[in-house]
Amino acid sequence: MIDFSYTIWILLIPLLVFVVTGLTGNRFKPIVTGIIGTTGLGINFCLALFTAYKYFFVLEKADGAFQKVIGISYTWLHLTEKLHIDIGVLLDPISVMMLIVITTVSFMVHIYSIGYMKGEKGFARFFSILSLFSFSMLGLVIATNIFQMYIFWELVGVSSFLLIGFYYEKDSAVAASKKAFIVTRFADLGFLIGILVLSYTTGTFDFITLTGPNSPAFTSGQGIMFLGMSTMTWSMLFIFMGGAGKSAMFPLHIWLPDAMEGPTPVSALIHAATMVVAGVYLVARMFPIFHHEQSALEIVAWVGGFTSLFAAVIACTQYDIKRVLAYSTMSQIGYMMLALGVSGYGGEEGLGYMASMFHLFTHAFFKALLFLGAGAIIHAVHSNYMNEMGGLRKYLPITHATFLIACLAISGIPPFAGFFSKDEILVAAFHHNKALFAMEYLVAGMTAFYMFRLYFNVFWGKDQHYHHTPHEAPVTMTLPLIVLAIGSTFAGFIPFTKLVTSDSMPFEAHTEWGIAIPSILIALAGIGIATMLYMKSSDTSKKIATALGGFYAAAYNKFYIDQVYLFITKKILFNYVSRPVAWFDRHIVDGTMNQFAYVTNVVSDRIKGFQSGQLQQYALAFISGVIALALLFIYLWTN
Amino acid sequence: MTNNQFMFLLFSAVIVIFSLLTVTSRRILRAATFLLFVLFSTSGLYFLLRFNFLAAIQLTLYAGGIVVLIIFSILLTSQINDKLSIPPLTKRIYAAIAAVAGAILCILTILQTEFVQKTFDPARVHIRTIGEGMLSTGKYGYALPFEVISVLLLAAMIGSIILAKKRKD
Amino acid sequence: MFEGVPIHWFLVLATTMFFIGIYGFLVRKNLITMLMSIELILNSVCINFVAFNKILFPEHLEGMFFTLFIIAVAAAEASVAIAIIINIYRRLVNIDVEKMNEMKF
Amino acid sequence: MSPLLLFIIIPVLTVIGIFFSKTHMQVKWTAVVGMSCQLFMAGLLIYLFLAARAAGNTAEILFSQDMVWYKNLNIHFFIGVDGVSVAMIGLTSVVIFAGIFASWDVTDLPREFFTSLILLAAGVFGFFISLDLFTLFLFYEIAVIPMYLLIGIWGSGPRHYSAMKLTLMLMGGSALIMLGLLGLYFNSAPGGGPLTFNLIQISKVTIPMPAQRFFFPFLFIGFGVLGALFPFHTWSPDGHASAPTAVSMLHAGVLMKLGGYGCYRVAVFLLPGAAHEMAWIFLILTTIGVIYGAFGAIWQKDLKYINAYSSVSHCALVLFAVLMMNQTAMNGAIMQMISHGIMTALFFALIGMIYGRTHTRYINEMGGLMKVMPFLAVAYVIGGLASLGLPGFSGFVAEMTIFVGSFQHNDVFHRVCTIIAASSIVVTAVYILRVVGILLMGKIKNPEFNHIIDAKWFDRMSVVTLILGITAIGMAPLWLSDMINNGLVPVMQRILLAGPILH
Repeated sequence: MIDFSYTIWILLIPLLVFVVTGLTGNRFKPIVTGIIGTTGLGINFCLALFTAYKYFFVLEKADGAFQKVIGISYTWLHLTEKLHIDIGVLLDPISVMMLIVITTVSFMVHIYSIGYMKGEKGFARFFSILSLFSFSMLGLVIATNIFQMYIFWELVGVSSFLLIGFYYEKDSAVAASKKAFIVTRFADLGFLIGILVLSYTTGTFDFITLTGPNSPAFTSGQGIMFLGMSTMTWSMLFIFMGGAGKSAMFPLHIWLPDAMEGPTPVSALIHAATMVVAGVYLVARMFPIFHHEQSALEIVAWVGGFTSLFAAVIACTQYDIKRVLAYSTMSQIGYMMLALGVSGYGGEEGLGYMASMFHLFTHAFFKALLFLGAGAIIHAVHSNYMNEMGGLRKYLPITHATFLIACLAISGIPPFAGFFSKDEILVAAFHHNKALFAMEYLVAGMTAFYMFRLYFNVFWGKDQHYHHTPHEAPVTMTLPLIVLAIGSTFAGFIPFTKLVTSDSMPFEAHTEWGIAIPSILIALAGIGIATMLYMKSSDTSKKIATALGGFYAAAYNKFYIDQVYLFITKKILFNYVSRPVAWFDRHIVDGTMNQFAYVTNVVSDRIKGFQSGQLQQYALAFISGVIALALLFIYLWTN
Repeated sequence: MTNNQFMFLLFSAVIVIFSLLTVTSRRILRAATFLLFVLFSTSGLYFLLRFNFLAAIQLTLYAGGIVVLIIFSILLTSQINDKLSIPPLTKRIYAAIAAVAGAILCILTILQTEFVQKTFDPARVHIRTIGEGMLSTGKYGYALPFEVISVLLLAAMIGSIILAKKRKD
Repeated sequence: MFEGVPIHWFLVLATTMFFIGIYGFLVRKNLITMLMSIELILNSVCINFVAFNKILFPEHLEGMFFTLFIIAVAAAEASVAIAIIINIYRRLVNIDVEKMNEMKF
Repeated sequence: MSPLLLFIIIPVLTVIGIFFSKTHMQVKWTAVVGMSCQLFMAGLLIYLFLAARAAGNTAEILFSQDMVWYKNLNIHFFIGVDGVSVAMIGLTSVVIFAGIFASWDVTDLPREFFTSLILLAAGVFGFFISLDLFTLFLFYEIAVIPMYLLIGIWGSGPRHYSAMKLTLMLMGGSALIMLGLLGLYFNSAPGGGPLTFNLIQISKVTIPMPAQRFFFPFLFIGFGVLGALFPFHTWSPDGHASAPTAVSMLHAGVLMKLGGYGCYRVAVFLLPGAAHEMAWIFLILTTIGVIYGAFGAIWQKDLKYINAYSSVSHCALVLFAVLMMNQTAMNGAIMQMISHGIMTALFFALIGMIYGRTHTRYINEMGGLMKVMPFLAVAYVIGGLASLGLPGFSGFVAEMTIFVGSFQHNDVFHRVCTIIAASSIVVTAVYILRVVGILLMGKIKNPEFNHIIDAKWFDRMSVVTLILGITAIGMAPLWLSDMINNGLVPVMQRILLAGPILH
């Protein structure tokens, strides 16, 4: 056995950095904080690589499969006799893979931010929270049990909240941060209920027990039906609700586009590469149980598929480049969810699982790259809107090149990373469900279309009237772009089937060209249409938009989902629940209490009247009393 | 109708009529005068019952002392021509109800009760008997109450002097 | 029996007088008239005592003695009451019982 | 002599010291010294307790002392602690310590103010160490009465109304408690023998069911009034809104815990049979309370009202967990009391400080405070996050323990209640973030706020103490949870004896 106990430092380093930079605050020069944060993440990045090396290549396999290793574990809290929360490190293929993804992207984003955030007022705060985020995200992926995951899940949510609301003087940022937190919090409630049901039924939080071959989840809680589904199915659905919230699945996606109010590096790190895939990771983590509950898995597949289509449609209509990317992220995560949903368990059957993880991995690179590139563009032109851009390829050569690579990767053009992972997903979908498969073909085409729409709009076309000539970003910003571009180019060649599979058993992969070639063609078609429409400025696109009429307007307005939510929260919850409750409390409950006091007052006032000081009234009362008593004792009460 | 019956009814009529006038008259001095008549009649009843000493006391002390005192105080505190205001009707009604109800109750009870009445002893009570009774300490002797009453009178005298005295401030 | 006058007559008379006194006490506002009502009440009690003594228990003189004492007490009471009334008059310039309610509540 | 006596003696000495102090400064420093001793003593007590337990001392009650006080009625002065009371004493000392610093700028009659404040604390300490029902009640009253003066004299807004309302409602509760206690007393020896107020002794006998049924509501509602049991919670918003800062802190932080503690220690512990039977009624009430307080808080505009409603919600959760009557949930209840105590004290301290600077408590009149008072703003955010149950702070530990515990009941009623109560965490997030968003973020609405000075040293002292408290518990809850569990053992045994635990 190899001692993995050092892995706890992967958690502790960012935590320490957070505490130190958080407490010292603005006492140092901002750059010092930035360097501390970046160094910390750098060390973490090395640690993650080292761990991955040791895990995949040094650690002996058991029966040909990668083992699940508990690096270190502490008991944090005893709940019941059986249930206790541990804080520890669990290493298995997906968690190690996630470690690499997170530390790489986070490290790159740290470096990038030194350049991007230069001169911002909250520089130290930014890096401090970034460390908190890294800490939470790492804690989430290496969780040994579902409760640890929930703990870090919440922490991830709050760091996301803090980062989205980074520009706290901007009302839209504040609103977006609130929205993100509350929507995910609502989803987390589902997650929590799921955990409660699961832990009660199985008597454990532990992932190794839960997802092992003899998981209590397979046996207990099956017979008990509630509304036609077994307890375990319900629990999985609730847990998926949590995952759907974090991963911005329809209908809990509304926070993600707004989350783009945060600084762009944050969008790259949190809202593209790491946090939003937490939901996918969660489903993957619980996959054996999901697989056992086929009806839950079916829902995962359909939610994922629908979201990918839905988001792709919206992405085609947006003008804010970060929003286009946000919807593209949603769409890609939908892909991952779908892949999980159509996956079987073990060996070739688990192709979808592998594909999902693979896509998660490659997506992290090219989507982070896209966001960072978008950041560089925004940095250069101080605008988010693509109709205020054009012809930038002359001014931003490095950004242009890397951005193009990323666009090709996401569109699924070989040999870039996206092609391989997307292809595997399509294969898995093809074998499972033809309808979903067809849908994904469509989405692949749309993805290529909207990415290149973005690309051409920004880098080609006519120059706009910029306030000052756009210039290439500093090296701290271009370096991460280059690194990630290299990743996006070559990540596809990593033999994922050998490393990350549903049952940790490697299997041979082979590209099904019968599916791959049409998908490439579709992507090329999408690119072609985009080229026709947007390479030269023309108004054909506007004509098409007008022709589509109502549908275009609906898509442009994100199908009015926000309005529906706003209606439910602002109108119904605030006006028809909260306000009546407040009123009820003031007037009915408190009113009753005040009424008691009032009645007491009135009664006492009346009684006070008896003590009027009027001697004759007293005498009258006395005499009447005497008479009454006499009457009573002499005439009435005579045995 | 015997003599006594006649006398009794006469006195009672005087008593009742003047009592009523006492409590209803609007001129306070007249009320005092009517009270005097009531007290006279009462002493008449005592005479009728052969309690001559008591009747004399009643005349001197009550009629002579207290009523005079009352008249003095009336003269001190109000004008002769002042008329007392008529009390509110509700007040009168309530008071009348209480009084009439009480009276009816008592009278009914009285009439229903059988008393063992002794034959009348027409002898007057000798003043000596009274004196002895007042000062003896045995059974039917009233030395103690007598002393207590004398102290009470003293206390009342001192008390009223102090109360009625003008304060220096 | 006192030569045709049964005790009931006396008692009824006393009761009537008593309640007339009560009535006076309840309705009169002037303190002195209230004092006079009290004298009526005391008197009616005296009549009762005397009648009981003479007609029911003529062998002893208890009723008479009590009446004597009542008269003495009444005298004391009247003197004190009038002292108080005069004192009140000095302070309030009237002796209306309804105005004297400072001790209420 | 038991070391516990010091917890009453030190406040009394402090009060005497304050009496002889001459200047404002002397008064404050006397109070600081006294309460620092108290804090130190509390730390020492926790250490001694854990050491004694580690050394294998398994007595139900440690450091006990028993003195006959009034022989005819068998009233004793009987004190002692178990794990739960030690935890509550720790809470009280932290809150009162912070409270002294939070009321550093009281200039009106400081001597009287601090005297009342410390008397109140003495009452609370006495309550937590008492094991004789009579002394328990006595200290309860000692804690409640100074409240009237503190709010009525040093309060703000409609203070007379609030003080009167608060005192009357709590006195109403006291009346019920007294009836209940008398009921316990007269049923304390069903097999004959001398009647007793001794809590431990009563816990060893089985009180006849009819008596249990009759007296349980008295005790539970009586203590529940103080624990903000719906619908008897309305004194809380008004009372808190009018009370001065330190009083709000102490009141919400500690005094309301007397209610929860009483429900647990007296009502459920001594009358477990009736508790089993009637739990459902009160469970419905507390579930309503949890969600209702949270919704009520959304609509409020006054900072103190928001926090008061939030307290209603959180305290209802305490009673909710007590009524679940299993070890995990009860443990959660105690932890929630401690967590909420510190948290809400932090909130009220911060609200007081913000009010002292902006002279308004209406959130709509403020905005962008993050810019001008970063320390207080960050502390407020921390408090808010703790309040909505973020991991790393005590609230999360407590709430999760409660939810896991109450989910151990395997029937639809309890589960539905649990899920409804759990959904309050979302609503809590809504109102907390709403306040944070309006109050701290955005642009500064009033130009006068640009001249605001951030927290002074005494403000920082108070805030930092409380934040340390919540984070310490939130990061390493195990020792606290184990200590409480230790104290819960006899309670659970008695509950198990009384009826089948619903699994």
